[in-house]
Amino acid sequence: MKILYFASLKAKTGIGSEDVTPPASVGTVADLIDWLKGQGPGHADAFADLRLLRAAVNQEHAGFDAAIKEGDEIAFFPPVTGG
Amino acid sequence: MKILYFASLKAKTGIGSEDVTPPASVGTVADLIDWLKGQGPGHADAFADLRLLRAAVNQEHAGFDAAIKEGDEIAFFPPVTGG
Amino acid sequence: MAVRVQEEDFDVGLEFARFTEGRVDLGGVALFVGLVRGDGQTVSAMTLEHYPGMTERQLEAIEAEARARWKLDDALIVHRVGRMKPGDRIVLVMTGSAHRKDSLEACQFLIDWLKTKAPFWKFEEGQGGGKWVDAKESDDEAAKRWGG
Amino acid sequence: MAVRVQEEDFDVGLEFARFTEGRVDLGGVALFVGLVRGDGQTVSAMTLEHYPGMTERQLEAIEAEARARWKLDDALIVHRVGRMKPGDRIVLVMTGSAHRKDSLEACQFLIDWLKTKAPFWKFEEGQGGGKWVDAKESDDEAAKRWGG
Repeated sequence: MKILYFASLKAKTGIGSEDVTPPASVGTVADLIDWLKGQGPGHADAFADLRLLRAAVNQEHAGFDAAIKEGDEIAFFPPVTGG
Repeated sequence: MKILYFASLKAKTGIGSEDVTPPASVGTVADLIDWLKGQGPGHADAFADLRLLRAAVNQEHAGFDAAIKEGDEIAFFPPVTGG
Repeated sequence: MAVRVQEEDFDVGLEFARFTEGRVDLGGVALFVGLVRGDGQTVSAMTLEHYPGMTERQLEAIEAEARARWKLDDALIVHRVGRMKPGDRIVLVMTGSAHRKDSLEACQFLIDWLKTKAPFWKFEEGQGGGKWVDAKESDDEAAKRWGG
Repeated sequence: MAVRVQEEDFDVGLEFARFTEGRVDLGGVALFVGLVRGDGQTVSAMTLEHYPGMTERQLEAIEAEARARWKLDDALIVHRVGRMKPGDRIVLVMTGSAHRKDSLEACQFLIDWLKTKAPFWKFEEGQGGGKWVDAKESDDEAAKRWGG
């Protein structure tokens, strides 16, 4: 599963992308967030305030209840701020 | 009093402008129209359908009840058709 | 703020460059360019007549009205008169503001107003000769949106 | 119909010339150009980051939505990414239609949508260092007008 981070999320995690293999119990974006939070202090910081977190699954905006599976591209970012 | 004609009004009267001296009883645009109607067949044709007639007094849109006086510039034209 | 009525064509890129040159206060610039539409058969050319003097007064009044309604940092109206062919540029409206909403709404207001209030008359030439174009009700409706 | 995301600047005059060249079906072309605003003190530069791949998909979806809602003969979106200074051009939206109303409304729709839905994030540099800009509620309100 490929995870992408943009803008302040990238700054907080310290990485632009990572390949992860979460446990089989991770079936939604919300599950993934819970699991990623435990991956280090940067990740904990990035996912501390979910009100300012947005997600996309395979390049489409997605809610936290969206289902995810192996091979998906999941992106996390703050609300967009346009040009 | 200077009278100007534009677009189809110019085509009907056959002139772009004329200097006229109507009688003292002509005090409004409507009076002027009535008087101009009698100035020839082109003028009669130009003022035959008042629904499609618009007027300006001294370069400002004006109703037919607008007062006019010696020295004024009165223009007649159809509804504007923009660019 | 400027208003021009001219026979010559205008250059959109040049007008935009002049409008924005050296400025850092504009967040958005909205432009509208009106063109002569025609299929080459029914309309081969058109001529715009105007009322010199009144046209400029009207355009300046319209521009002042837009400045009163929206926060505009700058505005430009260039309107051509004379004979034009399909594809030719007729009118340019450009508005600049700190915020995009003001520039866009003011631009729409100005072109709606121009089309319905400014003393321009259109003569169209086609296969069957030429005729003065009648006013369209839809244009009046557009201007009424703004309480005009 | 075209969508471009690029680091290079764009030329408004050139884009307009290409857009309208040889056409006689366009009665109106509406343009919006977004610029970097700054007083030279609080914001010295900004950097736009985007989500490559998703950006293009989103822009194409937005453009298709505009084509479905209005009678558009053509549309163009050019959006820059990377580091820009006050006064620089950021985004160009251009819409062409037989009628001015369609071109103007579609242009406004596209830029509202772009500002609120497209995956762009703005990093501003100023005297006190740099920071990622927070989303503004007013932008969401503008997009809601269109039921977005």
